[in-house]
Amino acid sequence: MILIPCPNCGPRNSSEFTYEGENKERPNAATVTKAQWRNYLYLKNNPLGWTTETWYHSSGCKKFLVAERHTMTNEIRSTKALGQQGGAS
Amino acid sequence: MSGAQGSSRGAQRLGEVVDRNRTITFTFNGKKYKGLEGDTIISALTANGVKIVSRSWKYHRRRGVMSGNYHDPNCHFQVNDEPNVRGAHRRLEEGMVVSTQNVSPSLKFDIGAVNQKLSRFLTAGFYYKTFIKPERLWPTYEKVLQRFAGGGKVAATGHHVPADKRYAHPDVLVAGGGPSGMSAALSAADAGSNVLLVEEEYELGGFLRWGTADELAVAQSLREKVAAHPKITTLTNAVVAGRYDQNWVSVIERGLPVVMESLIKVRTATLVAAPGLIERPYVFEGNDLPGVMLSTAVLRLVNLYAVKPGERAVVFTGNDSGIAAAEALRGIGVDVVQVVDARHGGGLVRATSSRGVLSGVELSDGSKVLCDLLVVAAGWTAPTTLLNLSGNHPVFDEAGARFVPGPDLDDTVFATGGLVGDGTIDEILAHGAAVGRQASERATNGSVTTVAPAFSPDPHLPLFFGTTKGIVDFSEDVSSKDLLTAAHEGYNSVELLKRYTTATMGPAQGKLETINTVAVLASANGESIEETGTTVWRPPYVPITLGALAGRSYEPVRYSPMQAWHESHGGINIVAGQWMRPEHYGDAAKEVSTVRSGVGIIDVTPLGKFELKGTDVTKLLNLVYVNKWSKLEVGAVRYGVMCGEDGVIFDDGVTGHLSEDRYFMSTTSSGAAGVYAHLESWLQTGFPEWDVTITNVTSAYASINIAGPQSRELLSKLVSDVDLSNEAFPYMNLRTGTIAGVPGCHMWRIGFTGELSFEIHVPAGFGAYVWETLMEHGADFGITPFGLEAQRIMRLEKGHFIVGQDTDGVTQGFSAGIDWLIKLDKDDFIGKPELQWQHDSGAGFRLVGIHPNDPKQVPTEASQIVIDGIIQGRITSSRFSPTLNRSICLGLVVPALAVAGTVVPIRLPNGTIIQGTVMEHHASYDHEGAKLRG
Amino acid sequence: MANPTARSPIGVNGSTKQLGSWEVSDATNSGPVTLADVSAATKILVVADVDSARGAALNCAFQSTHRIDNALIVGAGPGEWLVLAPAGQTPTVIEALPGDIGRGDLVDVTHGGTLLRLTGNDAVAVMSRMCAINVGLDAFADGSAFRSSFARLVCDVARDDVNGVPSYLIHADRSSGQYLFDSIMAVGETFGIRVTGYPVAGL
Amino acid sequence: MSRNKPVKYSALGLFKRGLSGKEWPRVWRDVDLKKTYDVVIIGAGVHGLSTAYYLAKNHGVKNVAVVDRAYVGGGGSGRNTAILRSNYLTPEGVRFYDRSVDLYRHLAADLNFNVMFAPRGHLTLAHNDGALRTMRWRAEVNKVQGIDSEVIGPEEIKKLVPYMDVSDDTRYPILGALYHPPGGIIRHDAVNWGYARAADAMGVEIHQKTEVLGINTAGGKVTGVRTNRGDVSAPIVINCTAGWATLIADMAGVKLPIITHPLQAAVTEPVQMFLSSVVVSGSLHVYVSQTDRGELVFGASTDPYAAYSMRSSLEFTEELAGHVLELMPSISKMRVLRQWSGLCDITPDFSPIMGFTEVEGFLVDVGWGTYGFKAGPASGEAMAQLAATNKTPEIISAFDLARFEEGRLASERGAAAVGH
Repeated sequence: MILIPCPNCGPRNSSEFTYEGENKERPNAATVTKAQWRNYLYLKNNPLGWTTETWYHSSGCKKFLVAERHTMTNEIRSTKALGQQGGAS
Repeated sequence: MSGAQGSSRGAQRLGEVVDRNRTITFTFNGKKYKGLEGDTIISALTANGVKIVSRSWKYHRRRGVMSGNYHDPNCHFQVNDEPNVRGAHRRLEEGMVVSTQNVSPSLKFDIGAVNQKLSRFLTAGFYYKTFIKPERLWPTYEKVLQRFAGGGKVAATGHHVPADKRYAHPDVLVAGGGPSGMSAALSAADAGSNVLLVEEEYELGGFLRWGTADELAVAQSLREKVAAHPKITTLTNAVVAGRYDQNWVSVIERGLPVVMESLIKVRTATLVAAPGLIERPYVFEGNDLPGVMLSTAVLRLVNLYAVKPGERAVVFTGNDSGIAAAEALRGIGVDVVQVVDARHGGGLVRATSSRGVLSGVELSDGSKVLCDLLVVAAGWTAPTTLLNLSGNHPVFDEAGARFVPGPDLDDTVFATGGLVGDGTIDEILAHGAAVGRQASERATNGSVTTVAPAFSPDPHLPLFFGTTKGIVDFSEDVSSKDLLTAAHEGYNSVELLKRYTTATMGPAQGKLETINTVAVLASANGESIEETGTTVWRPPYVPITLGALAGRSYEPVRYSPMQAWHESHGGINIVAGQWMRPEHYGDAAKEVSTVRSGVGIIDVTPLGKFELKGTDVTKLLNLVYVNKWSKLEVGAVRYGVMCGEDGVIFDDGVTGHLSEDRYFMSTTSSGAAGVYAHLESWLQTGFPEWDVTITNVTSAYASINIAGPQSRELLSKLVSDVDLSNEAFPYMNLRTGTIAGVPGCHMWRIGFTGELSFEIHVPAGFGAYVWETLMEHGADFGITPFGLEAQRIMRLEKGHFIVGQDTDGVTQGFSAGIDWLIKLDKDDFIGKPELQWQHDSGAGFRLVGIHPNDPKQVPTEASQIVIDGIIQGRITSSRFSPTLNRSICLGLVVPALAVAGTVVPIRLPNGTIIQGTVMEHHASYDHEGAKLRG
Repeated sequence: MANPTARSPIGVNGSTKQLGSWEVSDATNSGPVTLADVSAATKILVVADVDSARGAALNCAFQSTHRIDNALIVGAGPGEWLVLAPAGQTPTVIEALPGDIGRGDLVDVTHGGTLLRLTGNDAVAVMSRMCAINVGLDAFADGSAFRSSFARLVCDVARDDVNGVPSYLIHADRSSGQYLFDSIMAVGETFGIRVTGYPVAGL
Repeated sequence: MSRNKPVKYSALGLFKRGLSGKEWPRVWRDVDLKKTYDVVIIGAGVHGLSTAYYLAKNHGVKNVAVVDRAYVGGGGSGRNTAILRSNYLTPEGVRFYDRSVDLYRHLAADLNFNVMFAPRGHLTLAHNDGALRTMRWRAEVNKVQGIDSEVIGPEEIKKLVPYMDVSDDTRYPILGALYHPPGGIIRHDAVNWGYARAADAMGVEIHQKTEVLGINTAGGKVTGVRTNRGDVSAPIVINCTAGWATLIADMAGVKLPIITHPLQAAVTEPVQMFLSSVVVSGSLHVYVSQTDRGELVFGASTDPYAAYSMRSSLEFTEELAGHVLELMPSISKMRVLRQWSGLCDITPDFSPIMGFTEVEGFLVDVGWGTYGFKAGPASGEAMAQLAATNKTPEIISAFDLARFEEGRLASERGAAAVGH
């Protein structure tokens, strides 16, 4: 059970969170091409190593947060509340 | 034969754990025996002179006590209704019914033993090379192989007694209560940490328990200190079974009242692994004969239970443990005829048998010695499991002839005791104490200053296998010959060898056999053990019952405030996600006709309900719905559909405008949680500057739909502060007022049934009261409660689709017949590009109304529309309509068929093809909506 | 028309009394650990920026509790407070809440929630079987609160001792109230848990 | 180059060698890596090995190297729960997996290696009306394609699985099941070894402990691979990896719509046989079968977050135990012996990606999610045909990489939650 340091609640079990994965920037819907849009929909980074991803603390503060996690060791080196400066680690 | 020869209990021993005043009666294979309180099954059987306790897995060879601890693969029994009980660990209980597993018909005469004669043919992986042809016979061969499957029996009936799991949060968790573990626990606790100390045996002490008088005294002193320390919690007969990410540790507590064992989930700041050492077997011919025992098995039997494991013993040893065993045997009156010390050049060639049990040994000097007990002390395995599970890779210590923890240890995990090194008791205690302090420091302030004293394995002879072939994996009956053959065939890496021969894959999970497996492979490959490497230890450290892992079931159930009423009025429940809902109250068709002609009420509490407040709510609505929301007046409600960014429909519902900056949104019952997260996601990650606050009020309101031509009349009996007339309160509007004296109720003029209807949302505490009042006042109208089935029929008559039934995971907006709703001229909304492209291409199925040409035929939902062998659509909903007296359907079809009047072939589950006609409208009933607007 | 009666999501087994419009249990059991259904209590959800006038005036940090008169304010989320008060006091409580509503909201969720009070020296043992948060007496002191998974429901939990005895208020969605109650009773069985009635103090 | 002399496996052979004590020859050779091959296949799992086998057997392309950074069958092919079935939801899926089951059925004879194919019957339980409707949907699609698949009720389920609690007073009552008699289990390692041995016998080289470090391209064409044992040139390189598929594709500059998720499994101690069918419950996220050795093998859905970590988790065994006991409460005293994890490549539509990429000669056979093992023979056959003919076989045309950009998703999504 990964321990995720929620910037609001403190360290909590990952079972309290919903994994959202990589949060990609939404293309401008008015001008987007099919290729760009489907890249946005389907092509996510899948790195072996550190990754930046979004989690939703659905059983806690109900806030979304951004975590840096290592996909091999599951170590989390930082978390940050969305829209906030700094963060817990 | 079982070979019972009367009691072999010796005189009282200093450290014995049995109570000689308390006799326990049990049966073994139907025969009655007596043991003492504190005995394990195995110590009691040994005390009764029983030497053969089981048959091996593949060759059904006779087996006796080998390692004499929990891991002993020869000591698995069926005990009452419990399979695979570890007889060398499990204590006797009065009336226990113990039997041998995996024998047919009996332990004494086991026909499976014929496999021994065939062993030269049944080499590793033999089944891969045969039973290939004819193919149709393999299932028959398979059944024969299955008959040799090992293990006990589970009964078909019986229930799971929930064992409560619990959570613990110590600063330091110490796995292992031997001298190093106790020492670590004491020093960590002295340093101020809360310590949880877990010991697998029934009492603390580790190997000291079967040691000398001095060792026993040390153990006793440590035990007393541990017991007296307020910061140490001790669990015995418990085991640390696994270590997972960030020191999430599973501990199994056994021997509890009512339940067998339970799970403790521990989040510990630091973990100290102090599991001690496991004695490893030695590979030689006859090494699995009953009467061949490891030195620690002998030490336990003699010193803890005062049992004589034989009469005439030979000891083969490469270390002091064998010497200690010889000493113990002499002390209890066993004739130790020879001690063969490998350190002084002694060697063991083979063990010989008579009547299936050990009768003598052949030594490397050519001598043959008669004996009924051969004690083997060939060395140790460090069970590095917990460290492996922490990411550590063990390395082979050439001098000590065992794998030891590698240098890459997680900085919150520590190791001490035999896992790390050998030494005097003082050295062990000193190392344990230093590591305990380190663990406490790391737990408290993150950095470690204490330096642990040097501690490493003593030199040990590499005694893995001798000059003859023998059993390597006792659980799986894999011999060193099997391993050599497999390696020769090319299964010559440790992982391939393991999979091909199944060595290390049985119940002992490598604790006894991995090192010897690796040693044999290394010799076959002409490599060193280091080069060959070892297999990965996987959790759990010891097997855990499904019952303990499952624990108590926490599956939340949700009820509406009217649930008690439904249950007492014939409501038949169905499970709808977490909700329990009445499907009907006896006759759904009758419920339909009552609603169509009079009035009925349905409990729709599970509908998702949210209050949205703020100045930017319309922005949010315009973003998440495919239609427009800017001009929704206060008091009006509107239907909306939500799609994902892929254009696929994921929810629909109605949202109303309560007051200037306040809206009330409803969603599908199953979609509520998803919609809430979806809205929050867009608000928090996309538009944090928007002023919108969402409150989930799904359960705050009991929701009741009052449907039928007489619904207005009924409601008006209970409402005085809202004008319910069609002029004052038209269709698709909402009002807030008092119902049956309950203020703050929302009333909506909407409905799923197609009738004039009012959906009321009542503060939930009053839900049952209002429902009862409606039933009471509706009696004059012949009111009926109706369930989901009646609603499904009526919504199908009305042609309303259900998201997830009439749409699926790829149904985009324009496939559902909501072209009128999707506003591509809006600036933007979620999924707009995909919907634009779907609109342009016309791709995807289309939802249509279908009437079977034979009005009595109701095609099963999911019946396929097949033309020229190609699937062109399917029926998504179908019912017999009591209102229209005919069958009606909705279906998804390819665009070419989505033309009114098209006749489509529908393939029923039994293969029959019936014809159906595509209709002009989804609705078969009042498609113009005159009734619901009335 | 008769006066409407409001009912808790948890069925009452035994005699009841009327408390305002609510029907509540009047049992007076005691034991090493007791469970009381206080779902009739007033519950107000306040959402506001922590730095806003209202946020400051509530004077209650996230994950702690604070009493104003007979209301218990629970710092339930960042910028989110759950105000608990005796049954039937909704208008008074709302009136008494300091600070103006700015951005944010104030919703009466009295009917949306179930509220249980678990009290006794063994209560912590029951709690530690139902949630992964460290509820040790030192780790989770009187006046603390958290929101987490409890019996696999999302619950707000506040420690609110009664006469020096550990006591916990557990708030969950109303529809799961019966499930939550039954789950606590099942776990509490080995500790001799008893059901007691709506507390005289009103919360 | 020494050709491995094939020796036929048979009961008679076993008997003769048992008597004579003569050793069997090696299953596959251990040879030096050459500088050039016609085809290099990355990944010695069932996909890579079967592709190599069918390249040699069906197309005479034998100058093939299968390279793997570890050992034969060490990835998903050796970590899955070895369940076979063809009762998928989409016509394309049904057709494809049916071909695979058909090849599996005759694989022992084809490879002269007993892979222990056991058509035990496969049950997918439905605990609510929505799930039951999906089962019916699958059954009807299956039947149109000629697949033996039908929805059955609780009484029939009880007959097939006497230990199942089919009473209606459980939390998740069993309303029915999709019954697929040809579904079953197989010995996964044997499939890998059998393919490896048979491919080797035809001249294919299998290179274990050979890690691909880079993929060489020139002018939009693949030219070979760089490995820890040196560079190899080849006009065709096939990515048959699972877990690392995106990392390998990245080396060729090809982006794949794949996220790697761990998938865990567990096995119990053996008990006497009591469960002949394969049982799956999508709602309860668990599947279970009993091996010939008497162990129960369990699986569940993939871990909820992306990772390359093959660590096990406690919550996996907790959840699965809870759910298994919902189905079969009487087995609560059985013990979980071991748990492990493998990696799954999840695509947006839960369907694989097979075929060409924008880099000429760089082919992919990836994105198998949790279905990879079931597909082994059919994908190998199709990929071999594609590599040998430079044309996409019809049976896999729905699974091309271009479909994502073109918006032609093949959707197994409806039934994919836990579709084993």
